[in-house]
Amino acid sequence: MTPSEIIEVLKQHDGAGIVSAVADGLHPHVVVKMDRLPAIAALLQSDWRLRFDLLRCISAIDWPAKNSIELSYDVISTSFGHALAVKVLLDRANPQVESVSVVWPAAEWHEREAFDLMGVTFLHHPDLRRILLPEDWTDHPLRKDYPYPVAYKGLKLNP
Amino acid sequence: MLERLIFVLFALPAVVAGVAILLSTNIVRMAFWLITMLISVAGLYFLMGAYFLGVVQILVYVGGVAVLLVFGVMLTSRQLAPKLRPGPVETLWLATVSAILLLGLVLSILRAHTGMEPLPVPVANSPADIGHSLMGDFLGPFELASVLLLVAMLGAAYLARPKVPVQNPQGSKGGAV
Amino acid sequence: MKEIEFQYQSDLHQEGEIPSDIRTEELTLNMGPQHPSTHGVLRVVLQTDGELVLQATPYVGYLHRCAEKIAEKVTYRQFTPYTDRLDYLAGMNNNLGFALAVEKLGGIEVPARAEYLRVIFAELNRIASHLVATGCYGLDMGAFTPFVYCFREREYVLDLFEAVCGARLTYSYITIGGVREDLPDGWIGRCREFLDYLGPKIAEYNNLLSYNHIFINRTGNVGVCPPDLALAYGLTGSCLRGSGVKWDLRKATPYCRYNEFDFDIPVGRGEKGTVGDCWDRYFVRIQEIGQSVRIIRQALDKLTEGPTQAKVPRAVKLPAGEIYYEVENPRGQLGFYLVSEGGTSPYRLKIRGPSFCNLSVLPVVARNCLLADVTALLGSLDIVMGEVDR
Amino acid sequence: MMYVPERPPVEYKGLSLAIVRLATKWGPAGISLLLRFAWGVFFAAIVVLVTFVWAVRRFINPLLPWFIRDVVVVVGLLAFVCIVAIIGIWGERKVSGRIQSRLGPMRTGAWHGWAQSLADGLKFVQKEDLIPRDADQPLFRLAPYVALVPAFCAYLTIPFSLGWVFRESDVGLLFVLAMLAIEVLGVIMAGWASNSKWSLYGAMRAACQLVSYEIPMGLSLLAVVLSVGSLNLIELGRAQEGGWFSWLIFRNPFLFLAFFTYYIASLASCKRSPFDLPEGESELVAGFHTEYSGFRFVMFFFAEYVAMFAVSALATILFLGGWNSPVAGLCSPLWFVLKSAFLVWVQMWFRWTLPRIRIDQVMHACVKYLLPLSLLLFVGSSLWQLYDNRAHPAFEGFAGLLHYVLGGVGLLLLGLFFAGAGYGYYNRNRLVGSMVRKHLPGA
Repeated sequence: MTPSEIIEVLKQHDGAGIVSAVADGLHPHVVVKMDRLPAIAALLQSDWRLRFDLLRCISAIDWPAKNSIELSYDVISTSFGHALAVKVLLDRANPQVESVSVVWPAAEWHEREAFDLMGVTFLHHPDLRRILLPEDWTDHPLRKDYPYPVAYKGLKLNP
Repeated sequence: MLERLIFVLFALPAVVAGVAILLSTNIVRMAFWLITMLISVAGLYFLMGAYFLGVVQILVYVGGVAVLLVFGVMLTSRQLAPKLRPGPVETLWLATVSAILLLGLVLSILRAHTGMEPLPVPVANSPADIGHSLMGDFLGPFELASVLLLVAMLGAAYLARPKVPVQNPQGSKGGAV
Repeated sequence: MKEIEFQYQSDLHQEGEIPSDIRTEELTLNMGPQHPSTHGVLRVVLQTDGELVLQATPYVGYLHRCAEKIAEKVTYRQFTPYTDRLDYLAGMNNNLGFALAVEKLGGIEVPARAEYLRVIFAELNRIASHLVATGCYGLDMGAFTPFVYCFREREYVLDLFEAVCGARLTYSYITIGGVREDLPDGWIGRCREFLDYLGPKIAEYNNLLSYNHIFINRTGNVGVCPPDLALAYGLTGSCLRGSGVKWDLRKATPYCRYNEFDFDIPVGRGEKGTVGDCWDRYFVRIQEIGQSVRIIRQALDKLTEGPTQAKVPRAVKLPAGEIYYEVENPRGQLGFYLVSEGGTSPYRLKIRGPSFCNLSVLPVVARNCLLADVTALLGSLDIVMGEVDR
Repeated sequence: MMYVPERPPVEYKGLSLAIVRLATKWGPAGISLLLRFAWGVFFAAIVVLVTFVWAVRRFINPLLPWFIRDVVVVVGLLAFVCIVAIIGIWGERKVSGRIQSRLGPMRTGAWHGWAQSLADGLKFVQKEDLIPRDADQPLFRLAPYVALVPAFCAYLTIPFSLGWVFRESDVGLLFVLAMLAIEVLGVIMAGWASNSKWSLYGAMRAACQLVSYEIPMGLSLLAVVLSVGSLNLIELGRAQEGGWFSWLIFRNPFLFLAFFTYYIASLASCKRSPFDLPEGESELVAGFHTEYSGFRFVMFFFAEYVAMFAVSALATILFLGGWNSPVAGLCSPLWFVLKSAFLVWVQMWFRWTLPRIRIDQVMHACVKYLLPLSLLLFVGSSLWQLYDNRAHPAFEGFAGLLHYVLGGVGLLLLGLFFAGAGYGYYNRNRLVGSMVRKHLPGA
C-alpha cells in the first residue's frame, strides 16, 4: 500500500485522532493526538491491511521554538513492505505520553532511551529507568537548552 | 623412633582436626577440618601397613564423601551458620551423652591394656587376601552391606525426586513416581 | 536433550514445594562489564539458582559517547568518521547508511561506479563482520581454533580495505556523494583471489564448528526466539532471519542498485532444533557470507569506468526536511533519522542501532536457562556495544 | 581529581621482619662469598654427605641410607614433574600454534621458544601476590598446594620401568587414583576461599564433574585389573611383555573399548577440554582460579599439567604396555614417557578442536552413557576372563557356546566402533553444508 492509502485506512477508523498527514515526500507520516496514540498503534499493528509488525525506531526531537517535543514512531510491515511514521507532539514543559510497549515490546528500550536523553515520561511503561546514562544523572542531554555539565561526582569536566 | 615420629605426625593432625571440627563455627571450615582428619587417619593406616584400607579411605571418604559434603555445604545458605550453635539444654544433653561414651571408651581401653590378651587377628593386608576373605568367610555380611547400600541409594533417590508432577510439554506426565 | 531441558525448568522452581531451609541460595551474579563473553562493556545481572538462570537484566551505557549530541554540532562531512565508531566491526556499512540518508535528503545523485563500489565494500565488510561473529561465537562455546581461522580470513578483507583507504577499522571510505578514492591498480584481481580462497574455507568452518556434535548440542534448541517474538522486539538482520522471517532490506527496499543482483535470503529452518534457536542465527551468518561472495562477484563484473564522486560542495548544505533511512547492516537495520533545518549540520540525528534492539530481547529469552546458555545466546545475538550505547 | 586508591606500604612483622633484615644485611655478602668459594663449598658438601652416610650406617641404623635414596628419588621425581609441566605448557602452546596455523612462541630461548614457560614462570614469581580482602585467607593460601601436592604424590607409585619406581605397592593403582581424587579438594578450596561467585561456580562444577567421572574411570580400570589380577602397577606392566599384541588394550574387545571410556573420563577428571567447565573462560571468566595471580596461579597451572601426565601414564601402564616396546624385549622408561607424552598430546589436540560441553550434558554423558558402558565393559571383560580359564568347572558343557557368544559380542562392539568411525569418515563431505558448497563458485 502507498502511504496515502494507509492514511486513508487510518482516517476511516479514527479520523478524529489524526491531526494532519503527509503522504508524499521523503518521510510520509501522520500526526496523531496524544491520547489517541495507543489506539492508533494497536490499529497499525493489528489491522489486516496494515500489519505494521516491526517498530523500527522511536525518535524524539526537541523544538524549543514550537515549545514542543516531537516523537516519531517509525514502523514497517514485514508482510507488505510498506512503511509509515506516526508522530505526536508533546508539551515541552511536561512531556507525557502513553507507552506503546504493549503493542510493540521493542518500544520498551526505545522509550527508555527517549526518557533518558529527552526527558519524555511514558505512562504505564513496565520499567522506565535511565538506560544509557548513569542513574543519578540529573538532566536530559539531547534537549537543545541542555546546560553543559561542569562536574560529575567530583570529576571536573573541561569543555 | 622414626615410626613414633611419623605416628605423631599423623596422629596429631587427626586429633587437632577432630577438635577443630567441634570448635569451628564456619561450616565450610568444618568440612575441610574433617577432610584433614580423614587424610591423617589414612596416613595412620599406611603406617600400620594396611595400605588397601588407607587408599580406600582416601578414595572413598576424601575423594567422594567429603567432596560431596563440601559441595552440599557450599550450596546452602551462608546464614545457616549461626543456627549450628546449640542451646543450653542441648548442650547439657550432648555433654551427658558424650561423657558416658568417653567413659566407656576409656574404661574399655584401660581394661584392654590390663587384663586381656590381644586377639589373634588374621593378617589380611594384600588386596588379594581381603578379596578372598570378603568373598569367603565374610560373604554374608558383605552381601548384607551391599543390600543396605542399595536400599540407601533407593531411599536417596526417593527423597530427591520432585514432589510435584513434572509438567512435560510433550504431553506425557512424568516425574512423580 | 529436550526432556532434560524442560524438566529442570519445571521441577526445580516450584515455589513452596521445597522446604525453605534446604532450598539452595539464590545468587545475584554480575556478568560484566568486564567479562570475556559479553562482547564489550555489557553488564548483565543474573539471578541464578545453582546453574539455572532465573532472570537476566542487561545494563548498557558504559560506552555512551553522545554521538547524537555530537552530530548536532558538526557538519555532515565531519560526522562520517563518527559513524565508523558506531558498529566498529562494520564501518563501511555505517558510512553507507549515513551517506545514503544525507544524499536522499539533499537529492544528490551518485555515479554508477561509486554505487557498485559501495556495494562491494559493504558486502566485504559484511563478510568481515560475520567472520568475527562466527569466530567469537566459537570462542564463546569454548572452541578457540575457529576464532583464529576466522580472524585469519578477516585479515585478507582488512588488507583489501587498507589498500583502498589506508584504514583497517575506521574507514570513512564511503562519503557523501560517492566513495573517497578509486580502486588502486590490481585491486580487483586481489579481491577475486580472496573470494576464490574464501569459498572452501566456509566448508572448513562448517566441518570444524557448525556441524560439530557438541556445538549443535550447545546451540540447538537453546535461546529459542520464535518469529513473532523476534518481530515484536524489533530484532532485525540475521537474528530476525534466524527466526525464520524472510526479511532483508536489500530485497524489500533496495538501495544502491541491490535490485540488480541475484542473491538469496537465508533463513533459519530449525535444522538442528527449533526455528529461531542459537544455531539458526549462527548458521544464517555462515550462509550470508556465501551470499555476500555472490553479490561481490556480480558487482565486480558490473563495475564500469567512470567517476567515483558526485559533484558535492565541500560544505554539504541540506534543505530543510526530514528523512528516516535504513540500510541492512551485518547486525540488522541501521537507521538514521535526520532532521535538517537547512544549514551544514543536522538539527537532530537519531541513530537506530540494530544491536540495541537485538539486545532488548535478552531478558525475555534468557529466562530459566543455564548459565552457559546465556553465553550462547549473547554470542548468537552478536551485539557490538559501540552501537548499543552510541 | 581522580580518586586513586592508596596502597598501604608493606609492613613486615615478627619472623618475616627478622628474615628481611637478615637478608638485606647479610644476603649480598653471603652470596658473593658463596660464589667466591663455590667449588670449595661443593666439595665440602660432598665430603660432609659421605661422612654423614657412613656415620649413619656405622653408628645409628644400617637401613637409613635407603631413606637417603628415597630423598634423592623424590627430588628426582620433583624435577621430572617440573620438567613435565614446563615442557607440557610450552608444548601446549606449540601444538595450539600448529593447529591454528600460527607459530607459537618463537623468541624466548634460541630454538623455537623453548624457554617460554621458564620466562613465564619467572614473570609470575615476580608478580604481586594478591589476596582478595574478603577471601578466606588460610584456605586461599592453602588451596594451590592441596591441588599440586597430591598430583605430585601420584608419581610416587607410578613405575617408569622395571625397578624405576619410588615404591612398589600392592595397591599402586588405587593409590594413584586416590591422589588424583584429593586434587579436586584444592580446586574446591580455591573456589570457596576466593569469595568470588565465579570461583564458586567453578568449584561447584569441578566437584560435580570430578566426583561423577571417577566412577566410570575406576570401572574401566577395574576391568583391566580383573583380567590381570593385580593392583600392582609393576605386575600390570609385566603382564604385557612381548610385543604390541600382548598389550592389554588388545587383550579382548572389552578392554579395547575400556581404554576409550577411561580416556574420556580422564579428560573430565583433569578438567581438560571438552570438559573444561570449571575454568571455562567464556562462561566463568577463569573459573576457580579467577582470583589467583602470581605464583599461586602457577601452582594450579602446574597441577593441571602434572595431573594430565599422570592420567596418561596410568593409561599407558594399564592399556598400552607401559614401558614395553611394540616389539618384544626392548623395555625402557623411554617408551613409557613417549607413550604418555603421546596421550598428553592427544589431550591437547582435543582441547584445540572441540567446543565446551554444558554442565547438564556433562552429567548426562556420564550417567547415561559412560557409566552403563563401563559397567557393561566391566562385566563383559570379567566374563571373558572367566571363559579364558578353560578348566573352570562352571563352564562344563557350554564353554564352546560361551566362546562364540562372548566373541560375537566383542566383535559386534568392535565392529560398531569401526562402523561409526567409518560412517563419519565416509560422510565427512556430506556433513558440510550443502548450501554453501552449491552456491560458492570457489568451492
